Amino acid sequence: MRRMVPMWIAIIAGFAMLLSAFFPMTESLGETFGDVFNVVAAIAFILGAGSLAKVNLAKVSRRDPGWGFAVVTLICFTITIVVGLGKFGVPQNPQFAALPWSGEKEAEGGAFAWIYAYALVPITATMFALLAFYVASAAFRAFRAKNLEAILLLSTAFIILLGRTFAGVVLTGWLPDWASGLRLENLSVYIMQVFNTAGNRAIIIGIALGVSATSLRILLGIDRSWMGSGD
Amino acid sequence: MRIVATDCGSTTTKAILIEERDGVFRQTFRGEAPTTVEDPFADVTLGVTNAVTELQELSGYKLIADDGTIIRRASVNDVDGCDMYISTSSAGGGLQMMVAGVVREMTAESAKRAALGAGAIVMDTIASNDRRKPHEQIQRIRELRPDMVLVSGGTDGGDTKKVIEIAELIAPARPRPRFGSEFCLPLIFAGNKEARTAIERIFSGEGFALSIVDNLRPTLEREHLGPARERIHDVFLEHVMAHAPGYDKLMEWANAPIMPTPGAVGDILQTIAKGRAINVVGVDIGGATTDMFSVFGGIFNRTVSANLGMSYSISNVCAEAGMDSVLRWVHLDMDERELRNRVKNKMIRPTTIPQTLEALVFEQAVSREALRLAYVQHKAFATTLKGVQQQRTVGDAFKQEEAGKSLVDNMALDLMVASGGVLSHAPRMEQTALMMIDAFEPEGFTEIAKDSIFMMPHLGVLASVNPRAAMEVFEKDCLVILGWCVAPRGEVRAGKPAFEYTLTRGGTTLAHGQLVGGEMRLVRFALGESGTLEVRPEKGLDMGAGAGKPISREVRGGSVGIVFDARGRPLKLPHTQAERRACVEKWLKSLEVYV
Amino acid sequence: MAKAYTPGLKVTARTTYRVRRLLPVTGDVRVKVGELVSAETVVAETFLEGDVFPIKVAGMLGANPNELAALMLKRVGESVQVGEVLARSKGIFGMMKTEAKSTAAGTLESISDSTGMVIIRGAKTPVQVRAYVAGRVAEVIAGEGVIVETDALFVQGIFGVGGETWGPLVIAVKSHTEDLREELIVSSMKGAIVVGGARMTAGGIRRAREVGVAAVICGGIDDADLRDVLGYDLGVAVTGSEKIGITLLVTEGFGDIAMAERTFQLLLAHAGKLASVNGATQIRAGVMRPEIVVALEARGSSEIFTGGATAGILDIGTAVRIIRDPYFGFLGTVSALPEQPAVLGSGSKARVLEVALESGERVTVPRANVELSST
Amino acid sequence: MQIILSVAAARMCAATACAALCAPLCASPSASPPTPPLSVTAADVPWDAGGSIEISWVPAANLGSATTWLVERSEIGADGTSGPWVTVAEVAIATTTTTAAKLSHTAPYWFRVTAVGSDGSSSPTNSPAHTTAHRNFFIGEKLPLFSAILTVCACVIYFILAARKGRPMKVRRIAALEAIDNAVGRATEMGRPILFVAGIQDMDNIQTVAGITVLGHVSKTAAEYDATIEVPTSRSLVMEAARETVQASYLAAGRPEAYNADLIRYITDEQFGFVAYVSGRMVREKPATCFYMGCFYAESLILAETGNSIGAIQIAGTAESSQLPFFVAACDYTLIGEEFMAASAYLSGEPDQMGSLKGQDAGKAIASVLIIVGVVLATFAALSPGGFATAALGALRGILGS
Repeated sequence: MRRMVPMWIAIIAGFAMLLSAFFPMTESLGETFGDVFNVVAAIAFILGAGSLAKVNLAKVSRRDPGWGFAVVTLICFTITIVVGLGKFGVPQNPQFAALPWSGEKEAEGGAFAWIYAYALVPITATMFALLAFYVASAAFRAFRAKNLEAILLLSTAFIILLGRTFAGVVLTGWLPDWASGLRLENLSVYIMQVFNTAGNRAIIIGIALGVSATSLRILLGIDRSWMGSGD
Repeated sequence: MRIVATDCGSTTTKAILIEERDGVFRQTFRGEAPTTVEDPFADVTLGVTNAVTELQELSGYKLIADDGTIIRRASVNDVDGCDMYISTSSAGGGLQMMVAGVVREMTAESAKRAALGAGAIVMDTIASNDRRKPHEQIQRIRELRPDMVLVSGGTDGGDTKKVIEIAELIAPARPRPRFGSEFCLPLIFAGNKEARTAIERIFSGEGFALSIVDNLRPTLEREHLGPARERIHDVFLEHVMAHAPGYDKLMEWANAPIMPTPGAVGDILQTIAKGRAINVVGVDIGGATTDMFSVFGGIFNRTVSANLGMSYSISNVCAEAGMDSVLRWVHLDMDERELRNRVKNKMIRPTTIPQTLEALVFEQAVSREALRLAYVQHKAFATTLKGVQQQRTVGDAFKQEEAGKSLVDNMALDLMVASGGVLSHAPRMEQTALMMIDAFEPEGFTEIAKDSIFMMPHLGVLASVNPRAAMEVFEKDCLVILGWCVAPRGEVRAGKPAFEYTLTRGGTTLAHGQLVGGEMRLVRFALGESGTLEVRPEKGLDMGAGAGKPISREVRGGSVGIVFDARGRPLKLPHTQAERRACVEKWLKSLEVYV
Repeated sequence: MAKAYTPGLKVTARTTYRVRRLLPVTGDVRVKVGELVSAETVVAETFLEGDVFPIKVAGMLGANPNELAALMLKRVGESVQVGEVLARSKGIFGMMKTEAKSTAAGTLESISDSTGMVIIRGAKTPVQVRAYVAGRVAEVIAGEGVIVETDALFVQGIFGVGGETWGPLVIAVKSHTEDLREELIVSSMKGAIVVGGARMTAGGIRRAREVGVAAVICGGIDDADLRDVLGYDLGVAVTGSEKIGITLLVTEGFGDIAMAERTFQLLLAHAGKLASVNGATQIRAGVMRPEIVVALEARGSSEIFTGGATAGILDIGTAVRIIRDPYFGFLGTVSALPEQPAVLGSGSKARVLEVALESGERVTVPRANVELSST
Repeated sequence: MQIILSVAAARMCAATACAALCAPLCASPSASPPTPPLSVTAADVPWDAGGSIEISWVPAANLGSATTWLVERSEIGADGTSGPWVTVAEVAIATTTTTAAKLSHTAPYWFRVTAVGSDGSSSPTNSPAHTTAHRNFFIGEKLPLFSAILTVCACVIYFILAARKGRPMKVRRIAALEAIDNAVGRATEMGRPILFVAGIQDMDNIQTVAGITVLGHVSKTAAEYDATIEVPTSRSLVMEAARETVQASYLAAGRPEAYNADLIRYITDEQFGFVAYVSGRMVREKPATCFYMGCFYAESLILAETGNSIGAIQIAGTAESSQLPFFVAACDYTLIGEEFMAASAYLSGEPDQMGSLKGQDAGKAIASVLIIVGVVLATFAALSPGGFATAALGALRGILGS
């Protein structure tokens, strides 16, 4: 029972979504299920917040190492909720000027928008910036000319890298026009357009087939492992 | 130099005499007598004295004193006595151990490797993921009566919780040792060093004799079995042997520590593999169990297939392999119901020997399956370490290799050593060779030898005190070279050319020919001869140099010769019974197996 | 060497049979030396230490193992019932407490602060050892058990399954060559030790189990029938602990084979008497063969037998049984013991002997393939 | 398939560009005012969802100064002719048809067309055409996709049935999945936790579902080994799904008491906030094993590199082709695209599921054949335009619906 109900929900919703893509009269059905998903996701959000609060409160309660951070998390969590729900500093929506709290919580000038713009965005950008460092470190470790494949990959990468910089233009600019295809910048474009695209599409076709087969398995109720392994 | 060596087996005690003559060590005489470890004698030295007495009668030297002890001579010029006495023992069922670790495939497996390598029989392996509930594990521990327990688990600085958990299961279960009720059960801890204090606390005063050695898996990337193996040997002598009847005396007699028989066999094979820089597989097929040893790339592994044997366990071999698998090697008409009853009769009367050719053919068919199954188990156990981090580069994007690959590679295998009744007592050497080839499916060039009189245990101990003597005797007297198996890896097409061979010596061609798929051929190449064998395989077939590439190699002659095997690898037999019989009969005929 | 040791099975009309009846762990012996006991008399009894049930309490509470001691509601040594609360967590600021309940009953034996495991020791289980044969207590081994001695008809079988049992000896067949067929088993044989002649048929075994026969003794059994009875193919001959509700014992081997006539006549002579049967077989180092013991009134015997493997000396004129095909099961006497090894049909060289079969024919067989037919 | 599409697209672009260039040339440069079209017809687009109507008109012989057509619609009023008029499209003068989309299929629409010139507009068509868009049973242009899906499904079902009948299904080994036991064992021996990240998308993404499926297997192994598994999630719904799955796994492994829901926790929906938490956790707790199974974007490399720096065994799987190189470079094992999708079937080992993988392969074979045929035809068509190859290529393109 515990497994049958979710399985059937998945099967029915899945088929509805599939049908609505091809059969116009079932379109609304697809939309309905889409809405249902959003509602469920929204309710689940309460569980998510609950989990967050519980884990951090427990940490504080047990005085686990680093519990101070949990306190900071909880404080920030509370502030953001209060600020967001209370719409502090949010200007009135000019369309519904008469109604209190009619402004959007994200509206420019509100406290929530301030948190977003002056706390979240810079922090996010910092994290994102780390990526540059990681790309370098990963490339440094992974690109070792160990075997034939690696050498091929390495040289291709080298061409692309040079072709995308001025160095490429400078290095191979002397090539006559009839051999312009061999100029690094052109070579890199060619590699990206032909080899890369072809390879990428092969992967995409495989993925597409994989997605359809996976979906079909779920729709036919053959694959129930998403509900937990075992029977 | 005169050395007396004995091996106290569970039924017979075998003694050999090794003498240095003209600077070369040779094995000269042998004798045997029933082992006397059980009632009514209950003193192992009686059997030893009897066996050595036989040596004395044969050699003419006086070796046994009037009080039954072995005489040592004062100088090498004395006629009587010997200079050294060494012994191995597997009497009373050998050394039986229980091992434990955290993860079955990791520390528990390393612990098992350590125990098996030391020559023990592993009764059970307890691990946190052995799919048994804790109370089931406890039940099992209580049922077992091991001689010794080896506990491992956790890398150094790694898991302590589960190691201690396992210790906490073993302690209240209080396994009782086999011998003596007041005897403390020896327990060796070779796990996470951070768990040592807790382990000491758990096993203090609980009837355990705890000893702690270095972690046998300090990191997952490294296995360090030496200290654990040595401690097993020590404990075997101090605790287990001391409680077996007569062993206190035997230990006094011996000049080197008494080793468990399989441990000694492992040692000699390791010595040989290292000395000649080759990969070796050795097998000892017994009545109840089959011991398999391998050294690949210098890494030694041993497995004991507990219920694969030719007498006590013959029925189990048939049950495990299936009668169909056994009968596929048989070219004669046999009634299955009759055979099943015969198998059971052999099981309950294990000492009988086949009298008719038919019975021999059947028994040898069973032995192929026993060996094959034991080899499968061995391959699964002899692996690279599991749980190792893989450092990837872009070059690995296409093949992501797994950890835990089998070390056993039939193409890299150089020498197979056969021992045990059914192999070493086969009426014709060709039978031994074919049984080994059928069961192991060697690829490329593989030399096949048999242990003439099961001398390997003696030589293993000898290797620890006099490696030169051990090596010389091993090469000259222990091994009987049967010859070579030359077989390509890959699928052959029946009737289509498979490979060509040319055997030359100093420019003269001794033999030349071509084999087609599914064919076997024997080229006699007598013992003592040597030559160069060149083989040119067809496309898709590999003889060791790569698919389709020719290869040549020095070969020695043997009592069988060179067996060319173009049946392909993996070996496939025809599906229908009639075709299969015809095939098997053809092979038997071309190798002159049963004449 | 004109003589050789050869194994054989003991079949004897009268011997002094001594049997050790020991407890698995130390306990109390209930009888005294010289006391007469019946097969069912409890001679010793003890309690086996209870089973151990580990419970991972810290894990159940989501607590660290080192906090466990403070959270335990039960102390070491206290008795615990299934479902009883063992420990309770502190929760988050005193709220949302979780409890760990015991999944086993027994005594709390230990609490581990490194693994968070609590060990509960179940109740002790009583173990009783009975006399197995009617006789006299010859010796008491303090705390361990006794040795019971009796004059007995003693027959060793070659193979059996099932454990110890006893009951009146009933002969179901007319001759030692007759198979034990289904219709020969009648309901009055409930609880009896039924002796058949040659092979015990599948039908016979089935009927015997239906009727409730304690044990069946025959000359042979078919491998396929044994597999049906056990439900699996027996791989290694270590038996005795099967739970099949009946003890089966064969005196000769597998297949169509008649019981040795002497064995049959001995059993026939004691029909109706109380016999003890043990099917336990162990063919390893320390051989154990199944046995049939019929206690006789004491008359004193020169020979004392304690079970285990037997062996005798082979000489010209010795009665032997051939135990390997192609002459499997044939009986005869040794007519020649050639000194030199001979080449067998299989091509092997082995020491052989010549047997004059009952039919008068003389055959040559390897020495390893005969056993003494009765001693 | 994609290659053919791009070739086709390039050719079409060229054609339209040509037309656009030609249009001003074709139009008469006379100064006469634009002439309205002679007649307008509106027809429902067949085989659609009912949201579009195709409008076509017949231009007058002399267009005057008209340079574009203005197509308008109206729906209010009894006859709809009175407006208000809403622009549907403004199209080049060479065109005579257009399609009005996003319409309702419940009421009729009226359409009128006006010729617009540089010097002003003509009067609209005097009799606006009207029709109602019909919602059809099936969307015609999705037929190729639909038949492709049906074909793949048919293959999959066929092989599932074959597998049920006992036909042996051999699936190549996937090292990454075989390594799960190893990876979990490593964490157990080292006494460290296992980290499982199921991507940063919600449960409506099939990759997340596939990730949760793998989680089911990993957590069952973890339960058997008695290892700790932590699952930080970036969506609440994923957290719930993961909890259900892991709990079921612990139950199946016979260790329900070892399940701890608090180890499967929601962190934040914010991409980099999530990354910050996870990588921070990695550095502090040093998990011995990390799994990344799901939909990943920029965070893939941050996570994988952090994991690599702490010496963890890492197993990744994603269908985001742009993130695959990062995972391949930084992880021990990577499930590439379809392998990831096949993981659940592979892990289950059930014949049914294995059969579905075979069916997928059949689909791949069909795609390969189409690619080869298309490439060959396109090559020939390029070498000798207008020949048989061109026609065949056109036909193939027609069948594939592009």
